[in-house]
Amino acid sequence: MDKEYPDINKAIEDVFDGASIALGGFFSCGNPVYLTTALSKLDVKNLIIIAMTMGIGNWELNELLRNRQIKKAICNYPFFRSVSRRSIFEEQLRAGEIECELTPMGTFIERLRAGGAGIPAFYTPTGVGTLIAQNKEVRLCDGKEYLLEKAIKPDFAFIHAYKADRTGNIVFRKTARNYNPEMAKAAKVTIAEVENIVEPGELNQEMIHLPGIYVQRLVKVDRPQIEATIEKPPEK
Amino acid sequence: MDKEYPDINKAIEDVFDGASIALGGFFSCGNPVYLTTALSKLDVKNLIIIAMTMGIGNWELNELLRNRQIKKAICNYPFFRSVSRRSIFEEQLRAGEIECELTPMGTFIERLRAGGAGIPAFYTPTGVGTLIAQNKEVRLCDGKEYLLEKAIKPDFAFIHAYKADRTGNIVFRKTARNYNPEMAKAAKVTIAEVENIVEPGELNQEMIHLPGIYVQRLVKVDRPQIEATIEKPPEK
Amino acid sequence: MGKKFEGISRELMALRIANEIPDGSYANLGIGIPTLVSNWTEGRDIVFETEIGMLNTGPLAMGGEVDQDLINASCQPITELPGACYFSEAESFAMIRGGYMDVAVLGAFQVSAKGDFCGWNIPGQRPGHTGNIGGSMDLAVGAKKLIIAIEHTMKTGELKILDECTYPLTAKGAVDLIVTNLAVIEVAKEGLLLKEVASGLTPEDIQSVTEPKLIISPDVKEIEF
Amino acid sequence: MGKKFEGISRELMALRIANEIPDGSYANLGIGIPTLVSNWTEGRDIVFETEIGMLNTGPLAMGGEVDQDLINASCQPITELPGACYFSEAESFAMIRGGYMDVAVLGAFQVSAKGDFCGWNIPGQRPGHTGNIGGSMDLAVGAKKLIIAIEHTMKTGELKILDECTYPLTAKGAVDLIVTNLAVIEVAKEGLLLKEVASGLTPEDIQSVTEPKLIISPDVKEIEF
Repeated sequence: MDKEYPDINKAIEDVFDGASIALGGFFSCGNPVYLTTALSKLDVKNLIIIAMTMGIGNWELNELLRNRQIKKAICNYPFFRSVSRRSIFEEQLRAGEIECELTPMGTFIERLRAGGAGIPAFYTPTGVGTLIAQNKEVRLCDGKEYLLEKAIKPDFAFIHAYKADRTGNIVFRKTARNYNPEMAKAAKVTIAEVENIVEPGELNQEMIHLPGIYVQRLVKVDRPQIEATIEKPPEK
Repeated sequence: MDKEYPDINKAIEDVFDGASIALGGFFSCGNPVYLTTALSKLDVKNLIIIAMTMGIGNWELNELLRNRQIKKAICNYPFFRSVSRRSIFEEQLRAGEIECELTPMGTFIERLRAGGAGIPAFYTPTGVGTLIAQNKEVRLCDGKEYLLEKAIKPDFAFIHAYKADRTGNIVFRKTARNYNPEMAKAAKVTIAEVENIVEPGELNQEMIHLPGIYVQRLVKVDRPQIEATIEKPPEK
Repeated sequence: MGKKFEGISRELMALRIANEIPDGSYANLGIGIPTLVSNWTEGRDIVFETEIGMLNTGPLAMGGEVDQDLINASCQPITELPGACYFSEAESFAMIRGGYMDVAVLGAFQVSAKGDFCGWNIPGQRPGHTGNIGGSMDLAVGAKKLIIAIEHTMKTGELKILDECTYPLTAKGAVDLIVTNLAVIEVAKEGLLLKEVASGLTPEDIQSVTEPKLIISPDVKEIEF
Repeated sequence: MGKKFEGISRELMALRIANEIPDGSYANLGIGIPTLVSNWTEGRDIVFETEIGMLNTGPLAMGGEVDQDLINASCQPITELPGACYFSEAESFAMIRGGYMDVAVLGAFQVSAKGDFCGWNIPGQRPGHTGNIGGSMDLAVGAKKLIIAIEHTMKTGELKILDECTYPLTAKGAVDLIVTNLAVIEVAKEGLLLKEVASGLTPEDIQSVTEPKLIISPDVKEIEF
């Protein structure tokens, strides 16, 4: 199984109007920057985007917002930290042009983990007694309250990885791992942009962070140059 | 944090009557053979043992059965494959001297995973319409039936590992990983018998299979000599 | 009780099943006849998973290759292929239950016309309602395609393909295809669809050792390898 | 509106909190004052976790140490200490929710006498009921001991320690200890227990800027470092 696609646009050409897409990355770290940019050049709309932030650190996502390609966001840290700064997403949300499903970080990633693991729903203590609990089932287990949370199963996951072999076994680097593995597991189709692609057998079999079974397509990319900040987008 | 105990008996001396203990290992592979043997020499009874098999491949467990230290087993593959062979566990079960909670392999390890992850219960498709569903809540999600399964949180986990650093970061070897990581995460106290103990910083930080936060005690052991079979116990 | 037919060997059953698995598939093989399937897949682009926590399993280990830390789910020492990777049991079953196994091949005691099957408990054999469930229930509900590999009848002549299973179930409505020493039968919405029969046998022969009324495929043919 | 007292600096608040974390602990520090705690733990046997997926985080990275693939949960480039390990976000929150964080230190907008607190949404500031929840709700319910580090009152003089929170909650009944620039207050079953006050202040001073009726510890003393 050689999963490499020579052309990044070919690798995402079946993304469709209304598709749900999970984008890996934690603030500036481990984002699928090339795939997100390629997506912004595709004529698809009404997307459901599942990502930690909405254009804070993962600056490429703002282009999707500018193009009005996004119908709904599922996220846990959508805004600039300072309330005095308004992102494109915040402006669109204030204008009622986009939906936001806010979910706590741990619940967010556990819902994706459940999606990949065939678990339709689970109970969690996170969010009990808060606005997050609105319209959710509460259950007592051993006298303590828990919320029912449902799996997320995106149509696509776009992830960024440090290394892969051609069969899709993937190794991440340091904290650039973050959301990427579980998003890949949850999605029907996972497309990975990868800094280094090697032959099967060249990776240490004991340190595969994401088994190849979860990855359908690979695209070789150059190592991006990223500034670790959520304060300002890079200058063009 | 130096978690090494010089004496294996010291490392398990607080195991108490009625304690629940998860034992890692898949048939003959990756069992905590030294810890299980040490446990069989301890004067504790009414134990709840959580393990894949009940003395099939993990032969040391039979000594706990002979000593009648076990009150209840939670397992997924309790018997010899051939129905013509009866294990000690099967004899005790027939005699009504021991309880057996049978749980499918995937549900078994997911219940432990939930126990470690603060998830009290989850829904799974496994076992719907079978005897496993007896007395369990069934829920429809998107028109499909799922069973509610509950977390397992043992008092102790005994695991076997290939390498650890003194702070408890652990690396397993090949398929000897199996149940060990999630049992360690689920248990209140995890005791690891380890073939090699090294200093912090000597393990590759990208290939820690079990972060040290989950491991409370380490005991250095020699590499055991094991025959991969579930047909016959080793000769003494 | 049905008649007794010889049909094809276990090895040829395995070959027939191997031909049923498309290139590019991820597959999991159960104990018994299913294990033999991998004898026929050399050079094919199929990746095998083992429940213990590994992808890209290689052939059984021989002599000096044996490593006590490398076994399959049947406790046999095995080898690894290029592209192999190891993971935990939780990951293994997340993968299985999550629908990533394109094909699972399992044995069974009984299979019903609705695709129910039983493989872990024959009443009376084990104390109470216990037995070795292992990973069978998870594989049954998780695999995209579930192939059951069985002798068409018991050695005693009792039928195994039934209107309703009489033993405790492994899963309901999970079976997609039944490959026996006598026939290849698809579990279709309308019932059991007889697609292939062993050399020298007729659809009527197969019906005589099968409880549910078979739908005979208009294209019914001899089992091909 | 309460009076205005100076109290101790943010750095000394961080020191006081560092002293509250026993050796042998695993801890997670939130954004703001909590981040400063690690400035006081050199040589201590405390392991810090960051939600992004790492144990044994080191100090902030300087100059050539900066690695774009190594940041903390506040998006600052950091370093790693011996014994560091990396893991996924799912693992990170399994750990947090599973009760493995001995101590979490978070900021807050408001804290109540019952240990409720709010830190993600001030009504009117963001559209609808949205805000940056991040990992705060999971840390709040998961940590064995939750310390809230805040200025005792808002810059405008409004009270932050209240009978009932008025903003949307982060968690109910989760707070164990409140460390402010003016006082150290334990959330006890009976109510808020004033244990330490900043140099030059009296328990009455603290009560004057605290809505709930404080229980004055018989051992009440000056904040010690």
